[in-house]
Amino acid sequence: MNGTIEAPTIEYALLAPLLVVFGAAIVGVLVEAFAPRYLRSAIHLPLTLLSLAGAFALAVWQALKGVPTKPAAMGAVAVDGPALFIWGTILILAFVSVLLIKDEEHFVGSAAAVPGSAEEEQALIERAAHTEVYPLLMFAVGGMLLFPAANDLLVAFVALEVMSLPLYLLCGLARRRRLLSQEAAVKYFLLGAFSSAFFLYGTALLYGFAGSVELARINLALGTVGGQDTLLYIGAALLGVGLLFKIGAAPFQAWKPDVYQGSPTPVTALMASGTLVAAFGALLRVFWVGLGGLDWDWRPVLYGVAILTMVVGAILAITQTDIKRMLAYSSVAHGGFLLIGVIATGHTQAENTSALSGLLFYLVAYGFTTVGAFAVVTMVRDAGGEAWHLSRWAGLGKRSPLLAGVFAFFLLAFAGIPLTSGFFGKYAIFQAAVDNGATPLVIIGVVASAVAAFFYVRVIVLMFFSDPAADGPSVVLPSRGTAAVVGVAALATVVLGVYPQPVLDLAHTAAQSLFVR
Amino acid sequence: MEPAEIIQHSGGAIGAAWLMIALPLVGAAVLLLGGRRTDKFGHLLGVLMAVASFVVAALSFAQLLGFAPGERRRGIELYEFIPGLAKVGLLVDPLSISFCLLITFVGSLIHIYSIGYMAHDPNRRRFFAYLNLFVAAMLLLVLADNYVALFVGWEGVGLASYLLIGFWQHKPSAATAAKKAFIVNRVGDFGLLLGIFTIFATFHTLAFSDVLGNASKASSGTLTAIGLLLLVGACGKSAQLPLQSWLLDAMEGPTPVSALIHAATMVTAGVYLIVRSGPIFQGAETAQLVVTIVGVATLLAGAIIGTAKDDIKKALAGSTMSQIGYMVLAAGVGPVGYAFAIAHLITHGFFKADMFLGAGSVMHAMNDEVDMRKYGALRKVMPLTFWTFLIGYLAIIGFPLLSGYFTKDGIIEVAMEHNAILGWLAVIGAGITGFYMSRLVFMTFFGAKRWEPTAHPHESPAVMTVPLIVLSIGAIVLGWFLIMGNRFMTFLAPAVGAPEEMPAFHPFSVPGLATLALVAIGAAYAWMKYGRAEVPAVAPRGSFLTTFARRDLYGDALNEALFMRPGQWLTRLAVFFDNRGVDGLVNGLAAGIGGTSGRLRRVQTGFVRSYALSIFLGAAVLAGAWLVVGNL
Amino acid sequence: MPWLSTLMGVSVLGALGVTLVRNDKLAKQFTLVVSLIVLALTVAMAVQFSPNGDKFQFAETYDWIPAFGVHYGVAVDGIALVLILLSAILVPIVVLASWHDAEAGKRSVRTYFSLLLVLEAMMIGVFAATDVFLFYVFFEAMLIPMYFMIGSYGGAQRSYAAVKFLLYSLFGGLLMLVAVIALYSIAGKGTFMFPDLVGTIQDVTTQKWLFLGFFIAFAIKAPLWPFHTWLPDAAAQAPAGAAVLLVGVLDKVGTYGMLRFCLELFPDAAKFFTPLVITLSVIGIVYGAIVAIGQTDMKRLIAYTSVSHFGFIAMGVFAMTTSAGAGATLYMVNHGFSTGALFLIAGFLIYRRGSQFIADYGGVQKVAPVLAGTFLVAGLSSLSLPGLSTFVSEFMVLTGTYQRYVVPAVIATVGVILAAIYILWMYQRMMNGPTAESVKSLPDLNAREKWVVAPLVALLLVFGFYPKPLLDVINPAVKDTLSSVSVTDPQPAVPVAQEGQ
Amino acid sequence: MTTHYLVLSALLFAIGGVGVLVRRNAIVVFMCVELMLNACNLAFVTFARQNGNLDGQLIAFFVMIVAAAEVVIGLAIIVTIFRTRRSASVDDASLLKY
Repeated sequence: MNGTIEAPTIEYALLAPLLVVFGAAIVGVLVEAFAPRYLRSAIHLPLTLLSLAGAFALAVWQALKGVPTKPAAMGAVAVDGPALFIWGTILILAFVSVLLIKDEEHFVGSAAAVPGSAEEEQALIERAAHTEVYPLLMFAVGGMLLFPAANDLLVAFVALEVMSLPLYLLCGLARRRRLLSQEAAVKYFLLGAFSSAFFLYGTALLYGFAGSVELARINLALGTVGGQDTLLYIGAALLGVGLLFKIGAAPFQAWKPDVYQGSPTPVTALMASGTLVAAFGALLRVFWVGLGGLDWDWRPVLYGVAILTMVVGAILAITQTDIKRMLAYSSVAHGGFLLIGVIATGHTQAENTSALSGLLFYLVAYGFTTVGAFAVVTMVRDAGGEAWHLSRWAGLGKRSPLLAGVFAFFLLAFAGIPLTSGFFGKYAIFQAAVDNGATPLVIIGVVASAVAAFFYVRVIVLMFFSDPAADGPSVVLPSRGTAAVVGVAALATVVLGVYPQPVLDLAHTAAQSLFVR
Repeated sequence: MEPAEIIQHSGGAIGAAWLMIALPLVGAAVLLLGGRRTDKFGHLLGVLMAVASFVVAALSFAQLLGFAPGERRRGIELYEFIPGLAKVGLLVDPLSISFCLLITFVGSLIHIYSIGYMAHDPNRRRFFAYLNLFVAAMLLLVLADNYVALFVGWEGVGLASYLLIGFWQHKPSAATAAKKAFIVNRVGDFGLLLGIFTIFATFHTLAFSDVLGNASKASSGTLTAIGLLLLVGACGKSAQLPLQSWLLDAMEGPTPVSALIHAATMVTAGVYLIVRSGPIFQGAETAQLVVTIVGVATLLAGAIIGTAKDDIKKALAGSTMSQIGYMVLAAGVGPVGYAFAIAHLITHGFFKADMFLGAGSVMHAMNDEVDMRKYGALRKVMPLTFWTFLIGYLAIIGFPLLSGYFTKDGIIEVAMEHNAILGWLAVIGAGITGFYMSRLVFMTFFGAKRWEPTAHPHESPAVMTVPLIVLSIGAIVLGWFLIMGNRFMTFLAPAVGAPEEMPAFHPFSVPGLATLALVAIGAAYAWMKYGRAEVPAVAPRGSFLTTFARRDLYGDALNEALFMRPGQWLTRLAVFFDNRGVDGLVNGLAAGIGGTSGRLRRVQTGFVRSYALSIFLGAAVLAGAWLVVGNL
Repeated sequence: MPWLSTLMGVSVLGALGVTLVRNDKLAKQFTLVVSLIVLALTVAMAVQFSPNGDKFQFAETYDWIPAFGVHYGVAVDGIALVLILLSAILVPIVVLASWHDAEAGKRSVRTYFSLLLVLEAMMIGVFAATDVFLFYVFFEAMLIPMYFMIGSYGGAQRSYAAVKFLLYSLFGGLLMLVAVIALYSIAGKGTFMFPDLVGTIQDVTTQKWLFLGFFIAFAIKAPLWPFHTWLPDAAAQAPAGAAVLLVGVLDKVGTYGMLRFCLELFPDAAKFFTPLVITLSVIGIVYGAIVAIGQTDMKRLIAYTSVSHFGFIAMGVFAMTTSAGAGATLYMVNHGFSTGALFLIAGFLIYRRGSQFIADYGGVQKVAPVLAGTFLVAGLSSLSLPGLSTFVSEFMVLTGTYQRYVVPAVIATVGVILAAIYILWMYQRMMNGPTAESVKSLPDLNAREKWVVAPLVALLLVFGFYPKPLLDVINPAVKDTLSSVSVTDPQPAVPVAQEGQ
Repeated sequence: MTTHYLVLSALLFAIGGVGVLVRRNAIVVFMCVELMLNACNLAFVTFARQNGNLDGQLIAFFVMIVAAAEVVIGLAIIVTIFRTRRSASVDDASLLKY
């Protein structure tokens, strides 16, 4: 404490992907500020896509260059195997989602205008568009990248907010059904803020316990510090609340259906894929790096949460009548399956590797499929915009067999039918779980997925086995972007379902260099 | 004296014995697959095949006689049927060859007869196809050298019988009768199958040579079990109590069928089975006793039923039952009885076929009227039919020097030796036979005309009468020929064994005379009641006993009460249980989950504050749980 | 030459090809040709199979997913071979039979036939798989094409039936998945290859759990009482062709799995559970038959007869004697032919009259003798009349079972009587008696339909009198299986010196 | 005696939490969330004192910034929905349910 503060060392090379994304976001803001309206989207789109691609390239280069073994930026950010893998995943998914978003059709002309009011008309007439969407999205993505890489709880908190705040806004920007959209935004915002408060308080308590917010230090303290267990336990629990909220685990899943339903579908797609991946990355890091020594305590707790999540997700989805809500509940259920993977992390290197790689693979597989599914949802429209109500999907198989076929394929992947990516995802996680003696959990998971299969199958029945309604929705000719999204997603689902080996290897190597402590 | 060893044989007519089966089989195949194309010559082909296989049988017989008695059991390897379970081969020995001769000879005659009888039936071709099929199956049954092949033939004749009983399938009664026959037979097969399983479990082989040769080594308990199970099979096929009920309904079939299958050949398969499996029964006292009892019971039951039937064919069917009862009785007695059983079987084959065809000829004349009360005084109109029928009649009641006299009395004799009670019961049976057969003859050929106005009886064409004549000749001479000097017993001995000293034939024994007396009485009573007296056009209500007999001793009623109704009830119950119970459980589970979901989703009220509450409580629970777990 | 992969490849390519053909008639002919090619190849392969050679022949093994120890491993032993043969024979027949089925509900004809070919590939794969995981993959994936065939081309209740079928089987499959995973990690061999896994699980309790995992899946598939209720719905709603493949082949995967996996992987557990399984089978035999008697819908009736027959097969498998095992395997094949014939002819009737209720028929024999005749033959094969191949298998199963379990065998034999009742009663109600008005104008079988039925009847007859070719292939495989379960046939009470029997 | 501060912060956090549950007005609900954040800040500072390092105090600043950002976003959202619905009651926004 001699008053001199030495400048922190920052490994810019390691953080390059992050910096690129955030940089692009800021540039985007500047574009909003200075570029003329008619130019903006023309600038934004390439900017966004290129920066995402660039970031991805950098991440790959990083991985090729050899995964570093000590955290960067004074231990604030850990760019290790899993982090890089997750980065790659998120960047691709984000890229794909951008292709969806590019279809401005989804977003309101001027969010400030009251629905049905004159100025909205006006906005529509002059084809106003919220090009802010792009910078917002970039910020969100940046947060997603930072969140799983955050090596201390403060950074984690900041990343959490950076990721969430733009999303809150994006939720409210739907062009159609604006009431729902805005409601979704409010709900997401209030609940998000609420839960992040819990996260923060948990951080505080852990800080009080360990005297530091660095995960590694906390883990160290677990062994040494004594007598303050209550502090520790409550802190860990509240921290857990924040994280579990983001992945939508029961009993913190309530927001998911509402938000997924209300938000513009492309945003939903991003949340359902990117946010989930990021949140799981963070969850793993916190629980594995920060509370690794405490696993005897958190494993049983997560056990319960996982079971609850799978059951609630599967059961509630059965009676849904809104396609997006149904997908939301299905993503809750999948969150439960993923939690099995978290629980399956064990003590030996091998166990962790298998569990971790399984988890990572599942995230990739699920991410692609879910983006694809939502992309299909954007294409099925009638007068009132996207046709969400399932009854409107009746007989789609006759109207446009190809699209219905692809969607059915995605659903089968969700259900985990062999020769789809979903199957291997489930398999990898179940395998790991059985290896680490979590067989009962697996059995419950299996039963849950049997129940879940029901509502996926139900949609297929609607699309193929029942006759189309007279005024049924029409399938819009997809914009090039959307078509590409669906194509990529379908391709990924097939390839990962038939020959998952390469991705598995990738995940394996990523998982081998465990989270750096 | 024990049965002789089986000698593997090849060459000669016996070597080609399989042709006996193959020829009619080919005939059937051609006629069935050929379809309408073969309509023109179908019947001729059928006859040809039957006759051809008779020729083969005769030649084989001749060749067999060429061997010394001890070498008259010839086995012919055919091919491996079920690897590890059974090879298929033929066994040509005195027993099987006698059957072959009977089947092919009577069979051929009936084929010929059918040309005339079925002349006007559009489906005559199919009829001949089925007849050929039957002949083939029946020959396989008797020629098989193991139990599996025997069973194949066994079921084959069952099938043929099913097809032929139901030949006029558009008549519901015929269809039902056919189905009934098959199912009741299946009950018998159930026993036979179990018998075969037991045999295999005991000996790990099903070949007659191995099984029967080593039967003595098996425990008497096992043998009894096998014996009884085989008996069940025999009862089914030979319409013995308690599986007799199908035979009377089987008369729905065309008359030649009744003559060939339900009188001369198929129904005697049970007797064949028992005789063939002799060594097993000889090792099982109890089984033998049961066999004899069944025989006697059936012979009485059949006779009683015969007394009350007005349907000429049913009356004859009753007598068939009863006559087979005699055979079974004899077969149950053991080696002494075997010869008589088979001899009676053969003679019966002749005279009963003769009478059935005669009845057919009558029906043919009276445009398919079967009610004897509408007959009468036909002897003038159709003399040939009458005389041949008369011979058959005299043969069956055992009129001295006709074949029935020798064979049936022979059976009564041995039965008497074996067990007096059974013997006397058999005698009584003979008496009743005398009554009901006379009744039948008087009602049909004597007395006043009671014809329907539309009826214009006439003698049948030669193609039908010639077989009658041939058969009646057989009915006259065969008995004497077979029994005198124990000719048949000695011939059969190598196949089935024989008692040490041959029984001498003495015509004037007490039972013999008693039989004659009773038969005479029965005939006389019949004369008074149906010959002299007027026969009412409609049957009088009659005493309880009469109804008892008319209703087939309530056999059907019993089956219905015991099996059919409970069965139907059980079926309904099972179906209900399956839909409501098993399937209900499955659907109920699904519905349950759905319901839970429906209720649970109400928790999602849509109020953000309730969500916040769930988070809040969730956090509390989480922390609590963690504390609990942590402090464990 | 990689026979098995070729077989599957041809079918898959064919399936793709069909979707490309623009005109329906062409598509049908194309499908027929493809399926015939597959049949020819299969026969060519079968001819080269040497019964007393190594257990598994035509083996191909490549790594598929090393991370999971999963291989693409295919090969056949006698058991698998005959079942593949069965599938290859049935498919062309079904194609020919369902020539017009798909046109009923203005749905894509081409899709139907390409699904057929996809299904064929998977059927071959599931029997040929020597890698447990691969087996599982096919086991589950097979459901999908069948699901669509029932759901899109079936009768009035089709979607209910299809969903029930899919979920029921899926549930079983998922339980099996757990067992598969556990098998892998407990065996700890790092591979899913079946031969390497045999005998790795020693602990009996573990065996029991894993056995149950596999067995329930197979019992649902087979289906065994009380898991059977999906079958009548599915079979009754499916188009005749699909029903044939469903009951004739797909369900065999269940019994095949019992014989191949339940027995060889978990011998001790298998022995432990034998009483249970035998009981279930016997119940199934009698129960299925009785319920069949009470049916008013002919397709449901046939389905229930199959429940009864599957009881026989399962009993034969678990009786663990050579003749019972071989009989059960042979039964799988014969049952395919006989039920196939029944379903197809019933299908022809329904196509003509437009109703599958027995009560709507009567006296058909008079107007359509050939149809009635073939139907009778098929029926007789279903009641296993000697001279038809089904008899041989049923006889072997019962004889074999009787050697070890007398009482069950006796009860099972009652099924012989019941079979006569349900078949003949149905036949009488439909074909005999005065001809019903509604069927007065019913045409008899046309040439195409005759070509459908003829091969089946021929096969039933030929193997009825000369089953040796099949049994020579099956017997060694079964003996091998039983020896790996280490059971030996019971000895006769009276040993007979016999030559070669 | 830092315990009191901790108790206070716990109290504030609890009050904030309960406030979120009981108040209808979106603005107030949001304020309660802010209150919770500040409770956290108090805790951080206290612990910083307790542990004798500055991290806590540092974090408090971060939190303030984040909170500020949150306010910006939050108010924006709340105002839009208020303008649409003419009501700031969170209970009115309950179209999305079940």
